[in-house]
This record gives sequence, C-alpha cells and structure tokens, in this order.
Amino acid sequence: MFAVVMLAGIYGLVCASFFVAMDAVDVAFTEASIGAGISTLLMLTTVAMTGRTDHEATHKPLMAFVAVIVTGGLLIYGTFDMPYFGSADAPVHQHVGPHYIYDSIQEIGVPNMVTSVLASYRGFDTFGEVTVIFTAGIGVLALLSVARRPEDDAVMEAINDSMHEKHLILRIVIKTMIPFIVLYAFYVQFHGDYGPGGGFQAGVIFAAGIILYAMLFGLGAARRVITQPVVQMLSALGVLVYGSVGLVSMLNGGSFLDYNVLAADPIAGQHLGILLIELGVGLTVASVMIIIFYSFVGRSQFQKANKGELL
Amino acid sequence: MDTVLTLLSSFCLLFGSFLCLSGGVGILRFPDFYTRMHAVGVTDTLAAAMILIGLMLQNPDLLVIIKLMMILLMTLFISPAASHALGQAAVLNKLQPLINMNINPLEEDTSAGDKSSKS
Amino acid sequence: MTMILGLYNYWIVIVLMMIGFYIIIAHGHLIKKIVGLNIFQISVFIFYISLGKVDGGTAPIWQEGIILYSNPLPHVLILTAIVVGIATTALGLALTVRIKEAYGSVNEDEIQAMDNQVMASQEKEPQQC
Amino acid sequence: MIIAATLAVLVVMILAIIRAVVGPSLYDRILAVNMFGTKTVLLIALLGFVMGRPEFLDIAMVYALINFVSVIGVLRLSDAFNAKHNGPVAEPAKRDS
Repeated sequence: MFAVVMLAGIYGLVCASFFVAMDAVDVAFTEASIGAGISTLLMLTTVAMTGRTDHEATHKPLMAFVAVIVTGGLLIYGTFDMPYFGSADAPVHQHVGPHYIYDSIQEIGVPNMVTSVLASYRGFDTFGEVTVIFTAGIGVLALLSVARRPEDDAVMEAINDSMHEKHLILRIVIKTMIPFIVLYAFYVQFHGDYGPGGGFQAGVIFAAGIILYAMLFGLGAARRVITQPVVQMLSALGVLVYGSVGLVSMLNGGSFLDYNVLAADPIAGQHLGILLIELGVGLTVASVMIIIFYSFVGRSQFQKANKGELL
Repeated sequence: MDTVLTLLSSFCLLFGSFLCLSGGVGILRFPDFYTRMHAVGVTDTLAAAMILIGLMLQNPDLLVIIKLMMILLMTLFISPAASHALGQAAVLNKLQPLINMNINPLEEDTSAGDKSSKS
Repeated sequence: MTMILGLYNYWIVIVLMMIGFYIIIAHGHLIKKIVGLNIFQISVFIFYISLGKVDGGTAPIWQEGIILYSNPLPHVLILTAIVVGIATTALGLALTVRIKEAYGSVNEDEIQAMDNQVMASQEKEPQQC
Repeated sequence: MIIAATLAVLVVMILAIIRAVVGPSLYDRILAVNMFGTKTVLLIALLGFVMGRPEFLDIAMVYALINFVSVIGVLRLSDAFNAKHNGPVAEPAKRDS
C-alpha cells in the first residue's frame, strides 16, 4: 500500500511538470502544492490508520478488463473527429477564449488572464467552488472530529517532549524556514494578479507551513498556534468575505460580483474586488486544509489512545 | 565579458548535469539503501547548485536572479535536512546495511546525524 | 501518420483514464479505489489542459510584445477542479477511516459479506455507523 | 547547453522512477521520491529558460517546499507505522463483534 501511495505522489509531480510544458503555469502551481503534497500526506495518514496490509485479489478481473477495453475503444473511436493537438482553429479557441485573451487587459487591467477569468468573469463559478471546499471541510470535521480529552493531550505532549533530541536538527531547520514559508504564501496571495498564483495556491502553501509545524512539534503545539475554533471561524469567514463583496456590489447598483461599481474607476474597482475575493478564497482554502489535517491526525491519535486503553 | 559568462555558465550546467547523472546511476546501481543514500545525498545539493548558478549567469534580469537564489537557498537548507531525516529514520528502524555490521540505534544515532548533515 | 501525431494527446488521456477506471472497478481495497479515482481525475485535467494549448503560444500572462497565448479558460476550470478534487478526496478518505473503525476492514468484499450476514440474521446494524 | 542539462535531468528522473518502482525497502522509495522532487525543481527552472519566459520560477520554489513537506510527512508517518506494527494490534478483537 505504501508503494501505491508513493507512486501516486510521483504521478502528481510528473503531471505538474507536464502542465508547465503545456503553458498552464497556474494549474502547475496548484497541482504541485496539492496533488504532490497534501493529497499524498492525507493518503499516507489514512494508510497508517487503516493498516498497510493488502491481502485481497482483484475480483472479476476479466469482466472489468473487457468493460475497460470496450469503453476505451469507443472513446478512441470518438477522438477521430477531434481537432488536432495544438491547432489554433479548434472550437475551444473560437468562442469566449479570444475575448478573455485580448480584452481582459483593458476591461480588468490584470496581466494574469487566469486570475481575471477566475475572479471576475467567472466569479460566480469560483464562489461555488469555494462553497464546495467549505462543505467538504465541514464533512471531514463531522466524520472525524473527536472530543478532546485533556489526559490524551498530556500524554501526547510528553511523547513530543521526549522526541526533542531525536528531531533536533529537523526542528531547528524547520523553525528557520516557517517564517519564510508564510511570507512566501503572502507573496503568492498578493502577486496573483501579475504572475502565477492566487488565493487557492497561497492557501495551500500557508496550510503546508502549519502542517509542517504540526508534524514536527506535535498537534498540540500547532493547536496552540492556531486553535481549532479559530480555523473553523476563518473558513466560514472566507466564504462570507466572498459573498459580501458580491452583495456590496449589488448595493452599489451593479449586479452580483460586478466589481466595476466598487470604486469610482472601473479598473480600480476590479482590482479591489479581485484582491478581496482572492483573500476570501485564500482564507477558506488555508483553513479547510488545516481543518482536514487536524481532523485526520487528531483521529489517529484518538485511535492510538483507545488502543492503549484496550491493551 | 560575454563570452566569459557564457563559458562559465556552460561549464556550470555541464558539471551539474554530470553530477546529476552520476547520482542517478548511483541510485540505480548501488547495492543497498545506505550506499544509495550516499550517492544521492552527496551529488544532489551540488548538482542543483551548479545548475542554478549556470542559469543565473545566463540571465541579466535581476528579479529572475533573486528568485533563483531563493531556490538555491531553499535547496541548501532542505536537501541535507531531508537526507539527514531519511538516514536517521532508517537507522532508528534498524534497516540493516549489506555489509555485516549490526546497527544499534542508540550508538549510531549521533554519527549518522553528522554524516548526512555534512554531505 | 498525421493523425497519430495530431491525436496522440487524446489517446494518452484515454489510456490513463482507462487505467483509473480499471482500478476503480477491479480492486476491492477502498484506498486503492480512491487512488484510481485520482488517476481518472488527473487524466481529465490533462485532457482539458491539452485542449487549451496552442502551437507557438505562451502562458496566458499578458506581456508587452507577445500576441499568441494559450487559452486561459481551461486553466481556470482545472485550477478550481484540482482544489475541489482534493477536498472530495479528503472526504472519501475520512469515510474510509470511519468504515475501517466500524467494520475493521477496508475491503469491499468483506464489508459486503458482513452486511449480508447482518441482513440474513435480521439483527441491528453492526455498531453505530 | 540548457537543452543538454534538461535532457540529463530527464534521464535522472527516469532512473529515480525505476528505483521507486523496484525499491525493495520503504526507505529506498522515499529516497527515490525525494530525489525525483529535487530533480523536478531543476527541470521546471530549466523549462522556463527553454520556453523563453523565465519569470515562472515561483513554481520551482513551491516544488522545493512541498517536496520537503511530503518527505518529512512520510518519514514521520513511517515512524508511526513501525511503532504500530512492532506492538500487538487490537484489531481482531473488534472484528468479532
């Protein structure tokens, strides 16, 4: 099982390099921070909690194989009518694509077209995505949260203190690095208009900093830095910020999430709106990632403590 | 001046590529975990540094150079720390090397830390 | 020959997608199923991104003097899809953890067998899941 | 010259993947993944120069960072693994219920 998860991590890395080669720098950014990092970690935590043994054989492999081959054959037959790879006259590039590419710099004034499409043209869509992420965070919390018991915390604290010698070098290196990681997350957050980056990526990087701290100094220490209620509140606050920007633009006489009316000058309004919205996205993503990590690790500690009682 | 820069950067890039390749051959051909880790840990940091310095010499843009330096700094921090952690975890979990040398976690702990942090 | 050179990206996507599909159908291990789902998902991402690529184009970040850019729209769709993908993966993994706690197994067949047993003897559900 | 370096890095990445697939012990795999990650950082930096827009080095930086996070995470969890599998496991008792 461990090998499966490690190879899945490599797969994520390969995909991100592929996205760079395909000019999709923003996507590569996201895939690098999420596909290669966080998802591997979550899967490993789950494997550690469910046991790495794997004693099953595939069931009905022949039928599955036939189904897969038939579906694949049909799909390949379907590709014969598709436009060739890289051709500039493909249908994808005909409808709204040119508008986004050639007019967004006048209409929005943001060099990174991905950001302007994400936050302004398709802002409503992104609002939906943020809500989905928030809902997933609530779901994980509902499934995995455990009531904290002070005595467990004390035991974990003692274990962490006893490991201080063992992890001395790593702890020092990471203590030096964490400020820079957080600084870098802010850079990505606020530089998203001009280069690759934005709220989604910045949130994940920020969460990665906290996760790094939690892994080496223990969950208890991390919870003292950013407590669980604060994270939960922040994740809701992000969605709230996003929604209220939309409402404010409605109150100012525009339609929902129309930033032109936020300031006297439409371009300035767009800048302000995108900045606020990216902030909301970043808050939600960062805190949901932290919530997910806290829940998984907290659950595994809870399981360990329960087993200790059983023995 | 220009030719000197180009020559220097070519040299750095080539040297870095050579180190990369030797590390790659090492990870594939060496007999057990500790020797493989030796191959990777020793070559990795210098190879990355060489390639990044080679790229720095090619580019006049200040922002790009600063970013490359940030990457270099991070690599210098990260790679020794990661290989230290890896080696320490292997020793503590009693992974035996190929040569017959019984590893005792408590005695070997400090020396393993020294070795990989130097590399 | 031009067809092979023109369409190979779709075929790679289809091969990856079918690998993911096969894992989802044929493996009973729930975590493996989630990994298969991820592979499937990433194949769709690759499909979208390769649609957006234009020959000779560059990354869609405006710069003086560059005229040809790749299409930013698929990038936006996939960017958000990746983040939503990790959220759903986390939810699936959380469910797996709870299933393991309730049944003591993450193997589909064993779970099914246990459910059948319970159904047959008309007892109440195994634990509180 | 940059092309040559890119090719070398690609070859090394393939070698690392082979070791990650073959790798008899868990630590071999982690080592291979770690090496693969550092090589990806280099590859992305080089690719930026090959494509002529070297401003996108931020991605390489994120890679370096995330690679470190995942290696540390894997190591911490593998510690947990070994601790768990050395001690007796209370699982079978649960299954009987």
